Amino acid sequence: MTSYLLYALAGAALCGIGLFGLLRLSHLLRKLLAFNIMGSGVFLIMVGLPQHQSGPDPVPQALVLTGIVVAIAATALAVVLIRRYYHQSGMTSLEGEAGSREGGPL
Amino acid sequence: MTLEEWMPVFALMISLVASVGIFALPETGYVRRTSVNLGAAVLKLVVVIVMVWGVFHGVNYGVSFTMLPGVTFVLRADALSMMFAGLSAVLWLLTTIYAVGYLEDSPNRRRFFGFFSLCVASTMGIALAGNLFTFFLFYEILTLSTYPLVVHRGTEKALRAGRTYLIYTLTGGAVLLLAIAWLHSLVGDLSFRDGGHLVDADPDIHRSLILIFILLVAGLGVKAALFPLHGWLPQAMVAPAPVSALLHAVAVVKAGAFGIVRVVYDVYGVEASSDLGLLAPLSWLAAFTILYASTRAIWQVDLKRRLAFSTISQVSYIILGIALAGPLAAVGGLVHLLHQGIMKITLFFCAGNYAETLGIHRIDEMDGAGQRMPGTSLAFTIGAFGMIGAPPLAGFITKWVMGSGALAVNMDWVILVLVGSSLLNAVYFLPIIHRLWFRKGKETWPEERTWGRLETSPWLLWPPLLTAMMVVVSGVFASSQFSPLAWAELIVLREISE
Amino acid sequence: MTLWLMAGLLFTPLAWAVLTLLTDFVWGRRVTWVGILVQVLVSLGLWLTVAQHGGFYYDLGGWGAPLGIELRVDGLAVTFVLLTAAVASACGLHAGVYIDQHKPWHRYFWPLFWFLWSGLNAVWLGGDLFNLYVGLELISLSAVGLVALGGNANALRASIRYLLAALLGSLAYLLGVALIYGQFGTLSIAGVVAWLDNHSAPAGPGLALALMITGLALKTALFPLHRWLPPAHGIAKSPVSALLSALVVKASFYIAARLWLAFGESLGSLAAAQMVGLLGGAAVVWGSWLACKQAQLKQVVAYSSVAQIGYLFLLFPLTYSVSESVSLQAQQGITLQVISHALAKAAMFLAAGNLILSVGSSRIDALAGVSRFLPFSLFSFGLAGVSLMSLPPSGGFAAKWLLLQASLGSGQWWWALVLLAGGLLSAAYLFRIYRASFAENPETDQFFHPSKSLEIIPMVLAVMALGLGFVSEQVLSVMALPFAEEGAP
Amino acid sequence: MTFPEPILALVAVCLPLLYPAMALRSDWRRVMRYILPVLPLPALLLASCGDPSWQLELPWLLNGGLWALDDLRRLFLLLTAVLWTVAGVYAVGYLAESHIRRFCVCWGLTLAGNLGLTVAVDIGSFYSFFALMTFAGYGLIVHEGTDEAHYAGRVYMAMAVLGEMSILAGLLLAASAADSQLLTDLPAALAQAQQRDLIIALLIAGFGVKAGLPLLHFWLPLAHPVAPTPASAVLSGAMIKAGLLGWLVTLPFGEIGLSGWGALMVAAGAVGALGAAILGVLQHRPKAVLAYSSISQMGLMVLMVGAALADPERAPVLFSVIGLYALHHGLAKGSLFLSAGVSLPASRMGQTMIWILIALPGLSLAGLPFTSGALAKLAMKAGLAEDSLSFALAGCLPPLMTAGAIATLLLVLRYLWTLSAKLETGQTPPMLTAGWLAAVAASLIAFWWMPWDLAGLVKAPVWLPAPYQIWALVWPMLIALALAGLAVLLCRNSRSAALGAKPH
Repeated sequence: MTSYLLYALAGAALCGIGLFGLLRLSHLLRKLLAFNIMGSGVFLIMVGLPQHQSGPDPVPQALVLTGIVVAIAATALAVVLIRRYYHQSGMTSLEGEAGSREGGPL
Repeated sequence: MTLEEWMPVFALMISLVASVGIFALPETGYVRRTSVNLGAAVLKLVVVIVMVWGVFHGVNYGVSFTMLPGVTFVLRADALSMMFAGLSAVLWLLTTIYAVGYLEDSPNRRRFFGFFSLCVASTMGIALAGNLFTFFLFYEILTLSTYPLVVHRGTEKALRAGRTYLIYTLTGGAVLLLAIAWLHSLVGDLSFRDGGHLVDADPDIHRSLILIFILLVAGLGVKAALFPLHGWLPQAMVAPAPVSALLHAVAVVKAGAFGIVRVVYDVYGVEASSDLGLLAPLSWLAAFTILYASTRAIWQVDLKRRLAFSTISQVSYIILGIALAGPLAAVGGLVHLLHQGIMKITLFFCAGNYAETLGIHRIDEMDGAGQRMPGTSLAFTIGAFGMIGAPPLAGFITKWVMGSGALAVNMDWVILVLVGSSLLNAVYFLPIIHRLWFRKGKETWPEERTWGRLETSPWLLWPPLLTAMMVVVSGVFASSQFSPLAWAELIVLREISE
Repeated sequence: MTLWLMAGLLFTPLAWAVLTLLTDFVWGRRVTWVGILVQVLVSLGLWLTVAQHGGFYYDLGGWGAPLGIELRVDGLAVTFVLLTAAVASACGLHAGVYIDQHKPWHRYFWPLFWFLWSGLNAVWLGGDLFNLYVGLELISLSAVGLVALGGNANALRASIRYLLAALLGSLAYLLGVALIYGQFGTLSIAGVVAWLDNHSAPAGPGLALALMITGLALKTALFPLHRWLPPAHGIAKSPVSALLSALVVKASFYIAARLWLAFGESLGSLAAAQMVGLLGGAAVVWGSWLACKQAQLKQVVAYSSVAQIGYLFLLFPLTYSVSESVSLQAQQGITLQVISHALAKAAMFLAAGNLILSVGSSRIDALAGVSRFLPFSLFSFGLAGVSLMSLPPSGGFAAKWLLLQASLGSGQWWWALVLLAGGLLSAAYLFRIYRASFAENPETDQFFHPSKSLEIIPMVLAVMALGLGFVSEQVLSVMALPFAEEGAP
Repeated sequence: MTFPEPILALVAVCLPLLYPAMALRSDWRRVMRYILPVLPLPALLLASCGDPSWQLELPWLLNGGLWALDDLRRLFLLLTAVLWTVAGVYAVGYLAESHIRRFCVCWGLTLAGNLGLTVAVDIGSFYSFFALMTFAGYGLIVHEGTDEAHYAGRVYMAMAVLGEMSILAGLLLAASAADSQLLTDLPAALAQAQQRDLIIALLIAGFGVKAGLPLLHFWLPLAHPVAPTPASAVLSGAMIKAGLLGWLVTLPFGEIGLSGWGALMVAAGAVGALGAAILGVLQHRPKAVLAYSSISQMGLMVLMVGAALADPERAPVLFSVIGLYALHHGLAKGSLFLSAGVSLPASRMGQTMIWILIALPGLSLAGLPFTSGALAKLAMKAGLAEDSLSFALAGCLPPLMTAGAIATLLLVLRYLWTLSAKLETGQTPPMLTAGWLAAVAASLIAFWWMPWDLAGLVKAPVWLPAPYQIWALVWPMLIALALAGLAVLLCRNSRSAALGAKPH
């Protein structure tokens, strides 16, 4: 029982790190990596938390597989966009944009 | 659907379809547009006349369907609505004729006439609305469809006026909506009914009813230009003359007054409203507005502004008559709905003629205009005397009936108000008439246009003459059948009989 | 019959997405026309079926939950499917003419468009939390792609910001899903509700609900998490912005609403409900205020989306621990608001696109005199505006009326004030635009006239938004009880 | 007579009412002026040979109309018709080309109002015609267009509007008190109304503006001199009397004795009769003098009104006296005003002729025996004889009347004096002369065939006063003559003194 909880806690920790990175880091690739770390944290919780007396639950595994696929797709898209953005503007971060009151990733 | 159900829909749709058609036509299709306009106006007049006849003989026109859970969309023709509908139908025809002449070779005519018809359609809807919800529906459409007319000129001044207009009317609309929704959540969907609904409302909602009434009056009072809420009206004067004519005589201002009549008579009911102690303050407010606006009018040098203030004061007669809570006074108020309409539209037509033909906008430019434009000036004189309440014109009938009604319910102070307002009216109208006829005119006018032998284009000349004739006729033949007075008496009779 | 309909509904978009991947822009357009036709017919058919026989659950390929995909086809879902069909096809047709076919990367518009559509359908019909997640991701990614189609640095910046926000949101949601599953051992909403009905509510899942709703709120751009939206919607091409504002944000809200209505009573709290409502109200005021400040036409429209989204979140306080009828009114009101805002905002973005196209500048004060030269588009813009200002007889007004009733009926009168203030503020920023367009200044007399089809499409949408007010009773009756959990075949 | 009076009445009112429509065709202006004298003819016919007991129901009119004629109204109608006819004839010769259409329109409307209010019995149409007369009369006053005229017009308008308003308020209150729309029901109702005094005050003030009641009279001396001569003739001949008629038909005569109001009116009348005389003799313009004379004459009539108010029993008698006096004064004053426009012929003979004709109506005003004036004065004496009157001020009425007679003659002499300074020899337009002569004839001769009746007030045949009456008539005139002579002497001396003082 505690081991599962351990998984979950580790996942939670990863999530926290990822979240921190996503919000704080300015370099886009780092943001992306932070996102991936966060994602794996979530997956960890997903497989870790739901355990029953009847041993490991198969459903989360399937779900996590799907989740990983989605995450990969998202990462790929993000990388494409970032590269193109770098080519266009020569910048690797969203900061320093002019004439807009928006700041930060949100 | 039977014919009884179709008639109100017709009355509503005619001008709606007309406006769509006008929008569909190209800007250059002058003849087609005009024919659509006039054709629709005439057709509508016929329909309305038929309905008036039917209502007089007790036919119930009406149609309704559920629009939202617990809310129905009701079109219904009773005597009161036919009074308003008839007014707008008649004046729409005249104003259309006038506008065709007025806007000759000016840009954006398609837009103008399209929204114009839309505005009339919503007025018709207001007249035929069978419950507060439907009323509000058309009330807001009216607000929207008049905005393009107010800013039609596109000048900075016009745009500013339009802004003020919107700030006032939309806020008023919001307040009104709140009140209606609140009332709806309190007592459900209230269709207008002679005698009202709230006579026997249970006492513990009385406080909220009073509050709602205040909100309703505030919301409607914006359009009716009751005292603190009248600021938009004088500014809206920048609109072209036909617009201000219709705005003042029929559409916007009357919509507000009409709404208040509906609320007092057909929603709350006279007994209920007076039991709640709502009518006396309303009458005081109306009386104050009458005197205040007339006093303000004296110092206006711009003709249309002066007329605007006169409108503010005149419309409050209607409210005053209703608020006096006596049948005779109510007749006076209701009949003024028509009388003020024809008198004021006459005055605005004339003001438009002076502006269009001679370029006159200020009162001190009007010296001797009577020699140059006798027909217009004649109409103006009649309208002005009507406003003063000089017998035997329409205004006198109003004052007389309302005065007698006030005395009948022992409110003698109203006589003071009537006399005072007549005095003030005389103070600001007689000098104009003096200038028109008895001052020596200058040789040159600000910007004169000539139409050969005629003083101005016949499109512009006939509408004011006709309305002026109505002013005389509806005054002199007041006691005949189908006179405005008789119709108002019919309305009150039906209201009371409930 | 139903089988075919469902199949058509779910797989034509995917198929067309793949198909259009292989073609260039022009061919993609031609193919898309066929696909749009199919989609519209299918959606209509499904809607009629449900309207006649009521909703049902549908196991995709016979596989049941949890591993299979279980679809929940009720009145509300099919209504939104139909709405999607209407708006998306309008945007597709408009885009086919509007988007410049000579830029090579524009050919990706079509596949992204179709992926978006399939994702939307998946979300409307999805019955369990994880499939909803997948649909959501599908939507987000294709939406980001669409925004990025602009190609220049600003578009990319906006799209990247959008992407990061969306990813963060969906991760939060996924975390919530994980917790829910850990707690209840099921992913189907119905299952969870059933569990909650015969057990007493545990403490933990409150956090899960909070996480999910926060994530979804971030995706829906609820104040103060709205900052990614205006640049994205403002910079994208008009048809894209229309799709985004009209449908994409609604998808995530739809899920949030369903979660709240399913679990809110048992897992939520009054404070939370009022809190969300408060944020919604703040969004209404703040968004409108910023909209008044914008100088760019599309920025105004985008910020108005932020404000309008604020209304939607009034659902939370208005359905928490209130009488059945009030809650029903609130739900109906919100549904109408979603629909009318979708139609109106799509119309508005498309019309704005036409205006910008014709005056050649996206600034508001460049619109002077456009009322004379492009009255038709301006008129559709105005009609859409009527619905956004929630003035009668538009659907927006019907929604506002119901919400007013709900807020007064539940004694939470302050939401009524928010509604009224919101209406006035929206009037403020919209009439700024009309004012500019009514102004007459002779020096700008060069106007490009877009093709008729470009002008007609927004008009159709606007008229639909306007007419919704008159038929709202019928619409509501079809989606019998909105968000009804029960409705088993 | 066998012709239908109601139709005739309708024609009589509508002809001048519709006549202004001619002005719409600009090329009819030539014709318009020649129609002026025709306008009052139907009314003249109606008043002179129509049998007065007819009624005309107009249920559709305003609040339900009713027109009728009784002896009093008939007298006023006659006066109005005659005066407007002769003035119309006069105007044909008098008018200049400028603004002729405007003048004709105002003339027609004023006439219509003046005729209408005499036959109207329902409140609505009475008040309508009264207002019509008031407002249209403005056009006659300011016709000349001089600044003076405009000033007079402004004063007139201001006071007229105030008057209209108080009439409106009074009539409203009265009508609701009587709960009727007919004038004939007002007096009885007024007697009981709880706001009686307020109503009476309003009505007296309102009509008083027209009737030139002291302190409400300011417009008269301003308006008469500046108005065209025919206009001022009808103004002070007929329109002033409208105010009087207004009193007579609304106030509660014969219902109750209102000694307070009676005393007030008597006092007002006295002030008017004497004060106006004092102011009048100081005037330099003939028509201004005449205006003041009108005020003072009205003052005498106000005396009688006050007496009638105070003493219900006496009211019927006084009514007929008032009617008679109004008729006499209207005609005489009309011809006097018209005489202000004639110019003397070259021949000495002719001049004396003219002067006699100018002077006679004046003297008749002053009560010269064998004139209508004598009759009126005697009738007034008899009517106000103190033994038959029972109220406070009855005692001081006879001396007042005597003083009034003196004042009258003084004013007339003053008028002749100023006129003699102004008249110059020249060619008078024929129509003008005709109008004036007609007026003189009406006042001196036709008067005796007019349908006034005085139930045994004066011995018949009236135009042959008994000796004691002659003396009663003459001695005030002698005093007046003496005073006038004195005045002439005085100013002669002062002038010669001034000449003497002048260094050579």
